[in-house]
Parts: sequence; C-alpha cells; structure tokens
Amino acid sequence: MVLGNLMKILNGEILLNKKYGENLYKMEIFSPYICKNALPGQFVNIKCCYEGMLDPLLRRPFGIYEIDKRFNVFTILYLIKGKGTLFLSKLKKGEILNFIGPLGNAIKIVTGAENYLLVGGGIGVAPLCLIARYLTDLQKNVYFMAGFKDELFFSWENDLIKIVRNYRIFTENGSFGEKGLPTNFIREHIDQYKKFNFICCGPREMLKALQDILQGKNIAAIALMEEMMACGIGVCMGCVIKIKEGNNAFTYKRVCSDGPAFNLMEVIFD
Amino acid sequence: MVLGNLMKILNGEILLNKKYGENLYKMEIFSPYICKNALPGQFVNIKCCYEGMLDPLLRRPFGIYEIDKRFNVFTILYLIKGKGTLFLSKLKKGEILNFIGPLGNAIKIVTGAENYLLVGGGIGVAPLCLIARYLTDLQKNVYFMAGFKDELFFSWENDLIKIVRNYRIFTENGSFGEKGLPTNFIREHIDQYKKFNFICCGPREMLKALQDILQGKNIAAIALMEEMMACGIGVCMGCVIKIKEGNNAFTYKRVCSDGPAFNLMEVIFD
Amino acid sequence: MTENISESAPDLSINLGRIKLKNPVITCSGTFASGIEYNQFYNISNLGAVTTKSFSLNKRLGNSPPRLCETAGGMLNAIGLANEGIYYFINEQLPVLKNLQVSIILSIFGEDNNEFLRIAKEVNSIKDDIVAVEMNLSCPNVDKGGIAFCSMPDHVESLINSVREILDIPLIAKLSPNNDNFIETAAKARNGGAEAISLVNTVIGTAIDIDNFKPKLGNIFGGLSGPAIKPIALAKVMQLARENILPIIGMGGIFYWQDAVEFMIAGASAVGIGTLNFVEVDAGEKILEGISNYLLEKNINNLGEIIGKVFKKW
Amino acid sequence: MTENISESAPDLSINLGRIKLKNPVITCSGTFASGIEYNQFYNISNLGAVTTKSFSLNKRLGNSPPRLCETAGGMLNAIGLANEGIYYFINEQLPVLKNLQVSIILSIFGEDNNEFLRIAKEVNSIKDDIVAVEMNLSCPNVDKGGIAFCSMPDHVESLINSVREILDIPLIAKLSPNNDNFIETAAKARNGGAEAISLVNTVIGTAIDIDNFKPKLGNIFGGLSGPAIKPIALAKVMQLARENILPIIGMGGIFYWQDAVEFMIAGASAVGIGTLNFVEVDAGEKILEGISNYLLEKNINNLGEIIGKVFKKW
Ligand SMILES: Cc1cc2nc3c(=O)[nH]c(=O)nc-3n(C[C@H](O)[C@H](O)[C@H](O)COP(=O)(O)OP(=O)(O)OC[C@H]3O[C@@H](n4cnc5c(N)ncnc54)[C@H](O)[C@@H]3O)c2cc1C
Ligand SMILES: Cc1cc2nc3c(=O)[nH]c(=O)nc-3n(C[C@H](O)[C@H](O)[C@H](O)COP(=O)(O)OP(=O)(O)OC[C@H]3O[C@@H](n4cnc5c(N)ncnc54)[C@H](O)[C@@H]3O)c2cc1C
Ligand SMILES: Cc1cc2nc3c(=O)[nH]c(=O)nc-3n(C[C@H](O)[C@H](O)[C@H](O)COP(=O)(O)O)c2cc1C
Ligand SMILES: Cc1cc2nc3c(=O)[nH]c(=O)nc-3n(C[C@H](O)[C@H](O)[C@H](O)COP(=O)(O)O)c2cc1C
Ligand code: FES
Ligand code: FES
Repeated sequence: MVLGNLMKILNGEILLNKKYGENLYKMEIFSPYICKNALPGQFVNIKCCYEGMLDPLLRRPFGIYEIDKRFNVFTILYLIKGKGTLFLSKLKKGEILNFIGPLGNAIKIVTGAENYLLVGGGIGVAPLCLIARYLTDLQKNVYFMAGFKDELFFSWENDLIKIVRNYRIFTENGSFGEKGLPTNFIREHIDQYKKFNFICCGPREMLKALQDILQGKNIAAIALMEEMMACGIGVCMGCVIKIKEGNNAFTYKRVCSDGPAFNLMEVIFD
Repeated sequence: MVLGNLMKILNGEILLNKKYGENLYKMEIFSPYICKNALPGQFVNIKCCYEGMLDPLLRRPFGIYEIDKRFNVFTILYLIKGKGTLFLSKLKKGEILNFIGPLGNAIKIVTGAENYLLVGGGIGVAPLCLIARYLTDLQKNVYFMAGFKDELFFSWENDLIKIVRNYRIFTENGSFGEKGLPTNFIREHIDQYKKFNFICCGPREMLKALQDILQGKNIAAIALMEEMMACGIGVCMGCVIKIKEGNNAFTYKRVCSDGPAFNLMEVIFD
Repeated sequence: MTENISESAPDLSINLGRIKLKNPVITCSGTFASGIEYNQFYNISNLGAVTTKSFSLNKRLGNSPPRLCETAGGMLNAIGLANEGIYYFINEQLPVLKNLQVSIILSIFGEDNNEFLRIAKEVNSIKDDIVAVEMNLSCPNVDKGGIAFCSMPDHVESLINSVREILDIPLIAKLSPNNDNFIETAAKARNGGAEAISLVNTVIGTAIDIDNFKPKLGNIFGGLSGPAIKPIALAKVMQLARENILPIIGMGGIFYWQDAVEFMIAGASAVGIGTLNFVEVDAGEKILEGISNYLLEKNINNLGEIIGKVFKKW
Repeated sequence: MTENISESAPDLSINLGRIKLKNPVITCSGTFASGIEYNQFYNISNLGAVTTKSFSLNKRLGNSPPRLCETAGGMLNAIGLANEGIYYFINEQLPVLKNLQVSIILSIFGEDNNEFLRIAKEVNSIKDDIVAVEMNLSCPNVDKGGIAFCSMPDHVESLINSVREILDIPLIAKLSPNNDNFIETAAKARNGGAEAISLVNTVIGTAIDIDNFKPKLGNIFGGLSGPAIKPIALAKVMQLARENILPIIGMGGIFYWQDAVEFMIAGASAVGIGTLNFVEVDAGEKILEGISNYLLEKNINNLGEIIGKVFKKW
C-alpha cells in the first residue's frame, strides 16, 4: 500500500470540460505532478469556488479517471450533484483549477492474482477505469461490469472500449446495454467468478448486495468507499466508516487516508 | 418626488459586459421594464452570485448609468471592489442577471432652475451621467465636473461627450484631464456658479468639501449618498445617514427609500 | 392510491395554541417592516402571518450608523430597534393592512415593564384586528442594567402575566439564542400565559475594520442573522421542542424551503422568514410553495405529520 | 523615516503569560492532528505553535458516522473526540515533532477530573518537550451528567488547580461559546492557575435530512466551525478581552489574514487557525505572511501595538 505522502496543493489549467450527458461531465486538467505521482485508486480534492469565495466552503473529492503521461493530463469524470459540481461544470477551458493530490492509497495488487472483475455502479465506474487501465497494462485479465439507471452514461462507453475488451453494461430501464442489475447477473453466475478478484465502487446498496453474494465464498473483494470529507488528508477524523475488527467488534477507519479502498467483506453497512 | 413603488424583481439578459479600464466595467442589460419605469437618480439592487449560492449573501446596489429606450437596454458602470463586483465582471454576454428595481427616488427637478453643475468623484460619475442626459433633454444648461485619482476613467470620456458639451475632468496625478481636484477648482471659482444647482456624487471627502464651500452661499445642492444596504426597499432601517432636523437636532434617513438624493446642506458627516 | 388523493392540496393550516394560521409561513420581526412594501411583490395576505417590526410606545431613532455589515453566510445588524412608535402603527399602517386582509402578529417591546404595559393598553383597542402580539424579549431591560429581558426567566413570567391582564389576545414570547437558560425561560413564559415561543432572535456578533481599528458597527456589537446561524437556530429549536413546553415558531437563517421543512421536522409548528426577505423579496410565497410541493410529493396530508418528526426517528 | 526602518521585519513574538511564542499563529486543536501530515505542505516549525488534537488517557473510537455536514459558511462536526490516547502521542508522535522542532501545545481532555489528573501525570514526564497544555473544557463531564466542564466555573477552578499541582507547565483553558458565563469561567480559570484562555470552541448546531427525517449527524448535535461563526467568536473574544482577565488565543472562523488581525485588534494575543486547515492546507504559513505584511505596511513594529487596540478607539 502506497501512502499518500506525495500530496501537494496544485494548480492546473483546465484543458477540456466536456458534457458527456445530462449531468455528466469530463474534465481534463494539466498536471505533470499528478501524472507522475498518482496511482490508481487515488483521488484529488478540488476547490469548487473562485478564490475569495466561501461557498461551497469545503473541497470536493473526485477519483482520478484517466492519466495521460504523454500530455501530462489527468481526467475526472463527474456528475452534477449540488453546488460544488455545478460550479465545476461552468468552468471553461483555460481556467485554473486548485486541488490537492494525489490523496488516499493506491489500490493494492496481490501478486499471483490474474483475473479481475470490476463492478461499477453509476459514477462509481470513474475510478475503476483507471484501475482497469493499470491492470490491463500489467497484462491481467480484466472484466468490467457497469450498472446504470438509464442511458446517461451512453457516451462513456467510448472511453471504456479503449480500456477493456470484456465488459457488460446494464441499465435498470434497459435503455442502454442489458436490462437489469449487474449484481443480479453476478449472483446468478457467481460460479464463473470464483477465481476472480473483485474490485467495486458504487452506491451503498450495490456494495451491500455484493457483500451478501460473496459471503462465505472466499473470494477477495475490494470496495472503494465514499464518505463526506472535510480535510481529505486524514487529520479531521470526519470521513470514517465502520470496519470489522476481530469477533463482533469494530473500529472506525478513515476513507481518505486509510482507504478509499477497503476489504469489502470487512465493511459494516448499518 | 417619485416613490419607488414600481419596483419589481426582474431578470434581464446581459448584452454587453465590457472592460473600460483596470477595474472598471460597463454592463448593458436588456430590460423593457426598467427602461420604461426608471428615472434618473434611481438604482437597481443586483444579485451577485449564481442561484443556490450564498456568497455574497446580500444584493449590491448600482446606480443606473444609461437608459436606451430604443433597444430596451439599461447600463451600469461599475468598479470591482470586492467579491460581488468581481462576480459581475466575470459574467458573459447572454447570461441572465437578477435584480430589483427601479429603487430609490428620482432626482427632483425644481421648475425654474436652468443651470446645473454636476460634480462627480470616481465611480460617482455613473448616476450623474443619466441625470445629465435627462437635464439636457429638458434643455437645461448642464456643466459636468469629474474628478479621478488617475487615468482609469480615460475611456469613459467617450461616453460623456455624447451627453454633455461642457465638462472638465481632473485627476489627482494629472494623468488625464487637468491636474487637481474639482472641489479646489470650484472653491476658487465659486462666484461663477452662484446661479447653478449643484448635483453631486462621490466620496465622502468630496461631498464634505462641497458642503464647506457652499456653506452660507444659498446655493441649492443635492447629494447622491451611498451606504451599505441590506434590503434596498426601505424596510430594514439599515442604510441610514444623519440628517439635520430643526435646530441642532437630527434624524436618520434611509438612503435607499428616503434618498439616495438628499439636500447636501442637511447631511451630517461625522 | 388514486391520483385524486395524492394530488389534493395538502392542509397547511396550523395552530399555535389559540392562534390559528392558514399556513406556517410567517415573516420575522424587523425584516418585513409592516409588510406594505412587500405587497408590491406578492399578495402578502397569502402568508400565514406577517410579524411587524417591533414597536415601542414612542418613536425611536435607533443606533448611529453604520448599522449593517455583511459576514460569511450572514449579516450583522445594529438597527437599535428604530421604529415609528405604536401610534403610527395603529393609525397609519393598520388600516392599510386590514384592507389587505393580512393576518398580523404585532411585535412590541419596551425598555421596562411599564413601557410594555402601556403599549399593551394601546393595543387592547385594536386587538380584534391582529391575531397575536409577539413580545420581543431580547431587548435590553433598562430597569435591570440593560440585561435582556429573556435572560431572567422569573421576570419573564411576571411580565407576561401582567401584559395578559391588560391584553386578552394570544401572546408569543420571542427569545434570544444568546442565553443558556432559554428552555427555563420558555417554561416561565408558558406559566405567565404565553401561547407560543418564537426562536431565535439574532446571535450576538461583531466585526472590526482593520484599517481604522474600530468596530464596523456604530453600536460595536450587532445581531447575526442569515444562513450562517441556521445550524445554531435549528439546534435550539430542537432542544426546546424536545421539552414540549409550547408550540414554536422556528426561525434563523431560513433561505430555502428545505430549511423551513428542517425546522418543522425539528419541532417548529411554524417558521419565520427573516434576512431572506432582503435578498429575495418574494421569498414568503416561494417558501410556502416549496413546503406545499414537498408535502404533495411525500404524500403527506397535513403538517402535523412532520412537525417534530425527528423525535420519532431519533 | 528611512527605508531601512519601515522595511525591517516586524517583531511577531508574543507572550501568553509565561508562554513565549515566536509568532501568534497557532493551529486549533482537532483541525491539525499533531501536525505531521501538514509538514508535507510547509515547515510547521514556522508556526507560533501547533495545538494537537485533544488526547484522552486511552484510545477513543468517537461517534458513529456521519460525523460531518457542510453548512452555509461553515461545517458541523461530531467527531466525538476520537483519538489514539496520550501514550500514542508520547511514544509515536512526540519524537517526530521534536525532530521537526515544533512548538507544541498539547490538548487534553478527560471524562472526569480523575482522567484529567491521570493524563497530567503522564504528561509530566514530557513537560520539557511542550510549551503548554491546553485543557479542552468543552467536553462533557460524565460525573456531572454530561454537562460541559466549562459551564461550571467553580469546578473549573478546582480542576485546573489540581492539574497544576501535578504538572508544572503553563496551562491554557479552552472555553466554549455555548455558555453565558464564559467570563466568570475565565476568571475562575485564572484563579485556578491558568496562563491563558483559548476562545472559542465550536458552537452547538444541527442539521436534518428532510428525506428520512433524521439528523444528518450520527450524534444528532454537532459543533459549528468556520467563517459562519467568526462574528460570534470575535464578539466573545472582545467581551472577554475587555475584562482583562488572562491573555487570549482567539479563534473561530479565521479564513483570511484580515480575520486574524481582527481578532488581535479585538484583544487576542494569538490566533488559532482551525477549519481553514482543511480547505487551504498551507493556511498557517499564509496567515502568518499576511499578518506580517500588514504590520509592515502599517509601519507597526510589534504586535503589542495592535492587540486590544479596539478599546482605545471604542
Ligand atoms: C473518495 C471519493 C471519490 C469520489 N469520486 C467521484 C468521482 O470520480 N466523480 C464524481 O462525480 N463524484 C465523486 N465523488 C463524489 C463527489 O465528491 C460528490 O458528488 C461531490 O462532493 C458533491 O458536491 P456538490 O457540492 O456538487 O454537492 P453537495 O451540494 O455538497 O451535495 C449534493 C449531494 O451529494 C452528497 N455529497 C456531498 N459531498 C459528498 C462527498 N464528499 N462524498 C459523497 N457524497 C457527497 C450530499 O450528501 C448530497 O446528497 C467522490 C467522493 C469521494 C469521497
Ligand atoms: C445607491 C448606491 C448606488 C451605487 N452605484 C454604484 C455604481 O453605479 N457603480 C459602482 O461601481 N458602485 C456603486 N455603488 C457601490 C457598490 O454598491 C459597491 O461598490 C458594491 O456593493 C461593492 O460590492 P463588492 O461585493 O464588490 O464589495 P465588498 O466585498 O462587499 O466590499 C468592498 C468594499 O466596498 C464597500 N461596500 C460594500 N457594499 C457597499 C455598499 N452597498 N455601498 C457602498 N459601499 C459598499 C465595503 O465597505 C468594502 O470597503 C453604489 C452604492 C449605492 C449604495
Ligand atoms: C435588520 C434586522 C432587524 C431586526 N429587527 C427585529 C425586531 O425589531 N424585533 C425582533 O424581535 N427581531 C428582530 N430581528 C430578528 C429577526 O426577527 C429574526 O429573529 C432573526 O433575524 C433570525 O432570522 P433570520 O436569520 O432568518 O433573519 C431583526 C433582524 C434583522 C436582520
Ligand atoms: C473537525 C474538528 C475537530 C475538532 N476537535 C477539537 C478537539 O479535539 N479539541 C478542541 O479543543 N477543539 C476541537 N475543535 C474545535 C477547534 O479547535 C476550534 O476551536 C473551532 O473549530 C473554531 O475554530 P474554526 O472556526 O477556525 O475551526 C475541533 C474542530 C473541528 C472542526
Ligand atoms: S476527511 Fe478528514 S480524516 Fe478523512
Ligand atoms: S437598505 Fe434596508 S432600509 Fe435601506
């Protein structure tokens, strides 16, 4: 596990801020430092207001979606949720973004594990894309499964096909890819994935369902977790989630500095 | 005196937001309602953040600088002072401005008064321009005197010459127009202006100096006052200034709804 | 469920003891004058009630300027209770408001008990024209060295009691968030005969001009209002509601309809719109609409279902 | 005046009683951990002092999540004083900090007097390595039904007194803005032997999720910090400074160097940077720079000239 001790405050020029769908945007930021130092699973904490403004007060965390070392550009994929992301969506090419990164720990690749099933729900696919890219670069066998509510992520498939060959897309309403939930598909075909390492990111319900499915199956599973953050660097103790520790006991771990990746089977959802 | 009882919340498209100098901008807003109902001396109270944002919390007041009834466009001339005006300066053509207006009372024109000396200091020239225009339309004899620190208002002279023929521009450093203060000039030549009605707007020091100069001279003088505002419509009692009432007594009057124009000789500066 | 039921307008009426209002949206004292100006923006008779600026017996000039200062997410005011006096309200404003058919909560204050009682006597003559009197107890009590009335619970009980003897219409006690003992004060206000509690008034604050080293307000200290204080106000309302003493008009930083709903879930029976009136002059109407749509969407038929609901989920 | 004089660096050193600091910029407890993380962004030994997260005797897990909620101009936290315990500080963190040559103010708290005393005993062994101990008195006193220590002035005096008997280094009493009687408490803290007062801790607040009717924080209530509370904190600091009881470390919502200067003009001898550390990780350095430039521009040679200056202009 690589500790985020390379973190820095950075300014980077926005090279692209493109609409991918109704509330979905992709932003490319010029940053040699991030491109050199960030690893898959890590995130950046972005200031979402102009200097001198206090709304929103706190930075907003975003997983790193792509890194292009040739051009020193990294990318985030984001959904407009509230005022911070609304602000981001209004920024134009050429404006300067202020962010802290790389934050959190890189995903841990166990030697010997060759097959990976990446399961993303909604915007949770974003950090998985960088991980997928990294794993394929390592010649691992990567299968990507994504679930969405509707066709919002339609154009994103163009990004995906550049990373992995084997993937399946589901939507709840069937408007894009297959109709259904990836978790239902996995439940029915779990025998096919016994030799796979799971890496998943998405809504709580999806992670919970996966935990249920994998219960007692002895399949390794990593979940990228989300929680409201204040500092993003492990000092405020604000972003904790409940993690099993010993028999029937638990502890709290910080998503920002102990995670964001956790052993899915140890996460307590309550 | 016309009461601001025509005030409305309005949305208007920005048709132009042009830099006139270092921190000086001119913004044209499409608004048939303002163009139909606003009178010289009145102001608008502008929301200076995007919807859903709370910084800055309060609206910002700006005097109306020009009204073009042919195109239903009114204009404000503004200086970047802090976050509200910084926000305004970043708005682009086509964006929608939210404002309340027309607010405050129109300037009162006494029948029989034919000669007007308008004295503006800094951004105080803005509301005076609309007043000058109005007075020249009424065939009054208007003399415009403007004082600035430096050459910031250089391009503004192009606007001025379209309104008045007789004017004098002073700068403290002499970089534009004559070197000096308009108040010094007036003090020295006060005899020339005995038959004039003064209308002035600018920094406190300028207004105070004019009050001194005019003391006991029986010359009518109106000052457009400024004060921090919360409501802009006369309900919060926040924007008051001290006004003489009777002998040695005083009262407080609201700049927004009792003003912004006051008899300069009744204003108590302390 | 048929479409009919879920789309029928929810019942927005509420009771604050004997006070019956057609909806819970009230304006806060001092942020709406007597409402007449706002009637140019929307029909203010649609509000649950308009609370007037606090009136003293005689005209008061108020504090010397500057009286305002913007802060992060809020504003400080040190108006100093400037007002035209109760006779002005009775003679000049009330006739206009009656004409507009507005439900009026008349806010009053005095420098001492005696002034409160003298105002009460004047108000008695117009008591049929207003729905309640709100006693602004956050103002300084000159008799007690300028300490706020509401910081002395026993005093509050006897004051309200004597006002009630003169004036038989519902009384609302408006309390400040600056005193630890607001729950005790609320209980005493009930004992004295108050019908409801308004909570909160502004929070004491200040700001300094670093260029001239002086306070930014003429009065040195001022009252903080606006979204900045919302979490504080909401906590106070929830703490008071938990004690079940009197119905509460919750206020402090409401800027979105969601804030109003939060106050009701926290236990407020009605909500006060204050500083927001300065920024969005048609806020009363918008907040009301927001609450109504929320109830429709959640299929809630009357406000009783959400008032204090946080305690069921605690 | 020669250019030389006006451009010589102003003297930023200050005294808080026996505590001598090279400059007035301190970090607030709980917003800086023990500082080690921040040393990656700037040299934290340049700060006047680093105040650590409050340590209890043993490790504490803290409150159940969610622990954070953003509000207008501020944030609510309900961390519940989660920390690794005093031994972890002494054994793991202190050696690193000593190496970095940081001036350390160690923040401690206990559930009862006994825990405070037991921590004091442990700290006694490292007392030469820290400049002061800050006693977080805003935490609940389990012996007294969970009321905050600092709301009981007499209790504060005897507690500080007994800690002093065990631990002979300067003590700072950190008070909460949630109690009316903070001036009395400060006086008692002085009587008990405290060297300085830290003011303010967070303001009690809450927020509600209107979709599920539950509080947004696991702990229901939380502490409000950030610019939203600055006017409130500044007023408290000014009220306390006026009484001239003890030197004050002023804090609450400082986000710009101008805010820090306001606190000093209001009477604080030093300033605490809290929530800002989360947003601008190099804030300590920036605020220090801002203060220094301000003094240079105003041609002020030492901080004593501006501390409490508002009272001369009052
Ligand atoms: C480690 C991490 C990585 C993330 N990566 C991405 C990403 O790659 N792309 C993306 O679109 N989003 C990502 N998110 C979520 C993103 O941070 C939030 O959508 C964003 O903070 C919302 O800000 P806002 O101001 O637009 O919304 P707000 O107005 O603050 O809130 C809108 C809604 O979003 C929720 N929310 C607010 N802050 C957070 C937060 N820090 N974490 C989770 N939910 C929050 C609120 O509870 C509310 O329901 C990530 C979050 C974390 C913790
Ligand atoms: C009736 C009236 C008409 C005005 N007309 C114009 C105009 O035509 N053009 C123009 O550029 N400016 C005008 N002003 C001033 C303008 O309102 C302020 O410059 C603006 O509010 C500053 O906002 P800000 O957020 O940029 O600055 P802030 O960050 O709020 O403050 C920066 C500085 O401006 C001062 N300031 C803040 N608000 C006001 C206010 N309401 N009035 C005066 N000073 C304030 C502050 O004290 C501070 O020193 C007018 C003011 C009034 C009251
Ligand atoms: C400018 C101003 C004047 C006020 N005047 C009064 C008043 O006269 N009487 C009173 O009881 N409250 C007064 N208040 C307090 C408000 O009624 C309200 O309690 C407080 O502002 C909190 O609500 P808000 O945050 O929504 O504004 C005033 C508030 C403001 C901002
Ligand atoms: C996340 C968080 C944790 C805190 N933990 C502590 C603590 O452990 N001990 C303490 O005395 N104060 C604690 N505080 C209060 C701060 O030290 C400070 O007094 C308060 O936040 C006000 O300053 P600010 O507005 O600049 O943040 C904490 C504040 C925050 C935001
Ligand atoms: S956000 Fe502060 S510890 Fe994770
Ligand atoms: S700004 Fe409210 S009365 Fe003038």
